[in-house]
Amino acid sequence: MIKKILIANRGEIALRVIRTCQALGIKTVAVYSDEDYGSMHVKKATEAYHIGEAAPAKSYLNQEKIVEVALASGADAIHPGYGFLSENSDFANLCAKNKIKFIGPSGKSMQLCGDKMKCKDAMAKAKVPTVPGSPDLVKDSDEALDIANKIGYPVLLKSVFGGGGRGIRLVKNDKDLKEAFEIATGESMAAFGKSALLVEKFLPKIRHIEFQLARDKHGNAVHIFERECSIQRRHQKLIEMSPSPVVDQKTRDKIGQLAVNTAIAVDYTNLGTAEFLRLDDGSFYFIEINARLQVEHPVTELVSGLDLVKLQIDIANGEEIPFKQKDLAVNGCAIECRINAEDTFLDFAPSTGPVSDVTIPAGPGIRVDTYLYPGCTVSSFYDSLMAKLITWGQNFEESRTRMLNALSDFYVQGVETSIPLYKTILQTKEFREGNLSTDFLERFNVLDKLKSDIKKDTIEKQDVALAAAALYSTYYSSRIKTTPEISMHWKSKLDRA
Amino acid sequence: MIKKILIANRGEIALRVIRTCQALGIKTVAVYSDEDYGSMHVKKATEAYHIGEAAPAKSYLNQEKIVEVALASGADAIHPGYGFLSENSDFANLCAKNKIKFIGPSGKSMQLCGDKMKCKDAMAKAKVPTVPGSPDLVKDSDEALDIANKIGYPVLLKSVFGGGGRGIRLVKNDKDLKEAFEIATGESMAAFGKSALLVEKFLPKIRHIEFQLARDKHGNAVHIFERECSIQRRHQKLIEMSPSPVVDQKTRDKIGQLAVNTAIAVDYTNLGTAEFLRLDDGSFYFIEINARLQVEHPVTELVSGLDLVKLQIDIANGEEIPFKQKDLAVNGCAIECRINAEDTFLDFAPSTGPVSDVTIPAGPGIRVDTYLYPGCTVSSFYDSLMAKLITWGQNFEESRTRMLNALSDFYVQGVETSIPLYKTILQTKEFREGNLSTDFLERFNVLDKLKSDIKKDTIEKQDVALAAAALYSTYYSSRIKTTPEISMHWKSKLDRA
Amino acid sequence: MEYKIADIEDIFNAEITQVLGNSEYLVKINDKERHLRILAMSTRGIEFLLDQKYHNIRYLENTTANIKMVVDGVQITLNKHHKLNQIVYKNTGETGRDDTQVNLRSQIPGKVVSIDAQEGAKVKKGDVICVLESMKMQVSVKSHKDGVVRKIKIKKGGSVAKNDVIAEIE
Amino acid sequence: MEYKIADIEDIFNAEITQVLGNSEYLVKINDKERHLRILAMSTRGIEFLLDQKYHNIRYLENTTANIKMVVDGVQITLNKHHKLNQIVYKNTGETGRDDTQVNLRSQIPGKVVSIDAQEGAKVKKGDVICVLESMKMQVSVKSHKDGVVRKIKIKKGGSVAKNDVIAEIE
Repeated sequence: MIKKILIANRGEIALRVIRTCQALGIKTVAVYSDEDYGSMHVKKATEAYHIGEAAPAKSYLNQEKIVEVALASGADAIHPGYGFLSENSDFANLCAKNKIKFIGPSGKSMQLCGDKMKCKDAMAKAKVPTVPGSPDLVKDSDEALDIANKIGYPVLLKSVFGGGGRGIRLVKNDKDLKEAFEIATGESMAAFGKSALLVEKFLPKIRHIEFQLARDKHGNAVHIFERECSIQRRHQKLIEMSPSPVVDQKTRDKIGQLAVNTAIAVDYTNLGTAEFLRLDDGSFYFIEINARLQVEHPVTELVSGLDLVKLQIDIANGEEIPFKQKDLAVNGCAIECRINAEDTFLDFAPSTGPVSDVTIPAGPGIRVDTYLYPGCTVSSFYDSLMAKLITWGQNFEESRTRMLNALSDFYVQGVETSIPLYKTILQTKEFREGNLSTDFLERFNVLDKLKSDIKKDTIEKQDVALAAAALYSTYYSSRIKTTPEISMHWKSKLDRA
Repeated sequence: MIKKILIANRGEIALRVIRTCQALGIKTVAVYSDEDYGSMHVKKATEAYHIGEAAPAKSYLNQEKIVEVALASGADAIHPGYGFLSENSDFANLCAKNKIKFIGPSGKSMQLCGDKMKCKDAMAKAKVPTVPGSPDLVKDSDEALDIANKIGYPVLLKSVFGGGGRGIRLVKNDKDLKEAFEIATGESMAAFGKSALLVEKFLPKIRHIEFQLARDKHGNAVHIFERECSIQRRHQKLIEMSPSPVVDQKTRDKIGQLAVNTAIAVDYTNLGTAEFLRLDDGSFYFIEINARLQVEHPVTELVSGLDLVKLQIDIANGEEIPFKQKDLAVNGCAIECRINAEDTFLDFAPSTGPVSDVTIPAGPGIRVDTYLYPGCTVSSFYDSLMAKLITWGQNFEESRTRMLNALSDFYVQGVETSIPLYKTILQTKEFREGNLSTDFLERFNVLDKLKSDIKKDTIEKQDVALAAAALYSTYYSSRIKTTPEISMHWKSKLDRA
Repeated sequence: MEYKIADIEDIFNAEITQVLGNSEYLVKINDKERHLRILAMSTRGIEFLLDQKYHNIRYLENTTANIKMVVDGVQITLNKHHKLNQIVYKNTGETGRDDTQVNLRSQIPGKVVSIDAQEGAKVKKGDVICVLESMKMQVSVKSHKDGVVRKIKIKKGGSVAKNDVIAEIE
Repeated sequence: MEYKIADIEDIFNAEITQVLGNSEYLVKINDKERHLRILAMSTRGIEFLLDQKYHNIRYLENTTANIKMVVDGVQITLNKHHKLNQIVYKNTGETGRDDTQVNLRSQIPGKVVSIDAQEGAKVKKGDVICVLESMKMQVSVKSHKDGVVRKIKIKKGGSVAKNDVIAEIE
């Protein structure tokens, strides 16, 4: 039985894990970098150890140091959170070598999940549909043509040396494919000395729908419904929800079973997520397994009533999952907005610095997972996720309305946030109707809508601003005082400079 | 359709009503006394009107003024909250006369609920068991003896002129009863010129269990499970939960149906609560209907997923209850602790004044309904309920553990609170086992346990306190400064005096 | 006092017209009288009821030119000196000055952002001679008469004090 | 420095023994050395790690006699002058004073809580003559020698200054 867990992470997810440990009476060990002295996870853990400099490579990615702290503090397990070392099979193996339980899948399974081609191969054997395309590298343009004709145009010609959109060509017919193949091969030979190209079907308008998985060491496996994560920017999820507006119970049962099969196919244990693309025709294609707890796991918690971190710990302890698939039913609707420190109008560039004031919304159906507190700092060394605002409602509309109200109550002073963007998105007709896709922001010109919303807000509040200014001018010039306890200090950047 | 609601209340319940109105797009009108300028309900409502002096009689109980504000602001409905005018049938009638919807039962039904003897009579007709005793005033000692022998000793001899424990005599046999009757009659004649005595069965160890009711204007009626409210002090509820540890589904169905019958018996509409006493032998006795939203309604919301204030508004709008009894099922377990501003060791005397600092717990499964914010004031003019801390869990134990953690995170500076008492109660073996009764605090010497818990806490924290003191002494005497940004100002009552 | 709000074209007017006591005021906003009751003031900002409606204002920045505030969660920048251009012109080029006067003087201190006239050029009264940045605003200094620019006495990027000669115009 | 904690009988010892820099200290608590790292300090209190464990201290009150604080939610009062009795005795009755000295003087200012010896009574060295309240503590003033109380120079409820004569003892 796990009695003490080192959390090899920071920010909201470290706090999330601590919260469950507290509820279970499990001790926690926090680790922190130079940047995180004053961070909440240091304060909330049973113990906290300094592990190095601000740069992740010198602290949160320092495998040896983290294992050293785990051993020194007597932790018998490590929870990796998400990001950092969470999907690093070497680290999972290092933990195993030091007889520390790694709360996640085995290193072997994790490695298989991380290797796209091997994973695709395993899925083919398990009869899980993946995005149609070449089963392996294509050796020449004839093979590419052959495959393209089999799966149908348009197709993507992808270099395995690419990544993040680079080295990908959209091709619409045989002639273009032939030409593109020559150019891509030439480029690749010049740059890498070898060519490695894949053909994959181009999917024009897609939804990102994923299934929460759990599988224990005894082979029991369930899915805990889907999450729709189609609202994205630059392939980063912004808003997630469960259930998906396009998944009915029949689809849930069918694709959920497929998702369970993916876990079995790679001998996956603990919690994971099977990600799928869904086309408008209702077809689903498996993309990958995320071998860890997801950022968006709270939406699943709110509609299932489960504590997923507890489930992770139970499975790591070798226990059986304490329920069957048939015991699970979706209760209401949950939506999550990732409150990022970023400037929407600067191409979502990170916005960092000290946060002098914070108001965190609260109330029925509102959950906030965050590391923010007044006086904290949003560091430039780590990711821009400051908080996750999650609302639950009996149905989508109740959840959405609660989210809109909660977004209005959420205030972070000192950094730019994605809050205004979410208010605009949630109010669009398309979002309300569940008309989602990964290109939602571009397809519906959401940034233009945001600009106009901001102007509308300004106009709505102009009289109030003017009253505040008039009050200020009067106070400042004549210093009217009505009651002695009222005092006012005017902040001014000039004064402080 | 109601478009604008005046909330004839203050504090957390005013905020609770505003929250639902915001979610439904209904405008809200707050009213406030001299004492409540800076109160949260003034800030959160769409509009706020000053209605008078701090004393309730001059503001929150001023029926004419409140109706005047409702008419002036264009509110088409009034929500009374609990307390104040919520069970005042004159006020309900005044609203009706001014064509303002009163969100609650009709004045007539409310009056019937408030008249104990008439209500008991109605229940007898509806075959709802009430506490055994005389159906009306007893005319002489012979009648009293007759009834006592029918219901069995011990019995209580009650004067209807008493109240709050006064004028009640515990009697164990015929001889005592005869004597007591003479004395009580004599006393009553001397004090009031007439005698009015009742005989009621004495129930030694009781649980307080109540059922949430809803009945619409079309006659549809449901119960929304029970709440166990046995943890009390001086007949005031402290901790409530749903479900009750002693109510299984069969009992819930049976007593729930009885509860529905009570609503029908008095032609009750809107939300209400049927209160019962339960004996250790499993028998239930109806006591009264609370003709309003209860303080403890959130526990029912958390296990049912319903928004009870929304349901109140829907029913007031003349809509049908949008579900049937069979659609409802208890989901998990919810516990509520009433965070009162009171000194447990001063016989729960109110503790009022400015609250300079507040930390409100948050996280999964935690809900806090409160008017507190740093810098607010707990007024001596109103009741001592500052906050309701409600936790949800998949089962009682998860809910209890979450409550314990949340209580530890809850901090209110400036007034004494009932938080330490709740920590002690929740940790007792008896509470964990569900061994509850209205005399829980006395029966298990909880205040002694609290004292010893406080001493234990002090011992556990002594080293930390000493370290803090040492740090202080060093700073104070030699003013060591390690980094320029660290500065410390020592608060001292002497300095401030 | 008049204000301009960033992103909105109009010019707005707001002033306190009456102090009613008990933290209450009458405020005239764009010629409409409104009732205002202050609930709380702190170093961070102010909370008040405007015509019975609650508002929370956080002041972020206050300079001689701007007030930057967050009104009920909406960030708004009020420009306090939208008429500075006019005022400056009034005191230099527009009126009152003798046409025989050669020196064009700056009525405000500032940094020279641009020089918009060249020595030897013909200018008309009101033509922009240079632009100064002052109090975080850009202010044009305009010619006080028709004439020929004899000499530019300032440098781009340099500073001018109040009453410094900008140019000699004959 | 030594402390007494309200409701606990023992006397405790705590002092900073080394300043390690980088907000780190060694603190000796009851003869055990502990590592302390300050995370934050403010007007409200202090946050630190003591042997890797986080604690949040809010200071409520600080007088010359007591520190009242909330340690991780637990209210604790530390008495800073638990040895005042001894100190005062040391300076009055216990040592150093000449037995021929008649006047028993108070070494501290305070309010007279009780008078515990009567005029004409025989007292022994160390017997309590009166109790003063000083710095929110009760402090006994004890006889500096064996003898007879000739005169009590104070009144119950009255104030005494430092060096005031409490009693004449011969």
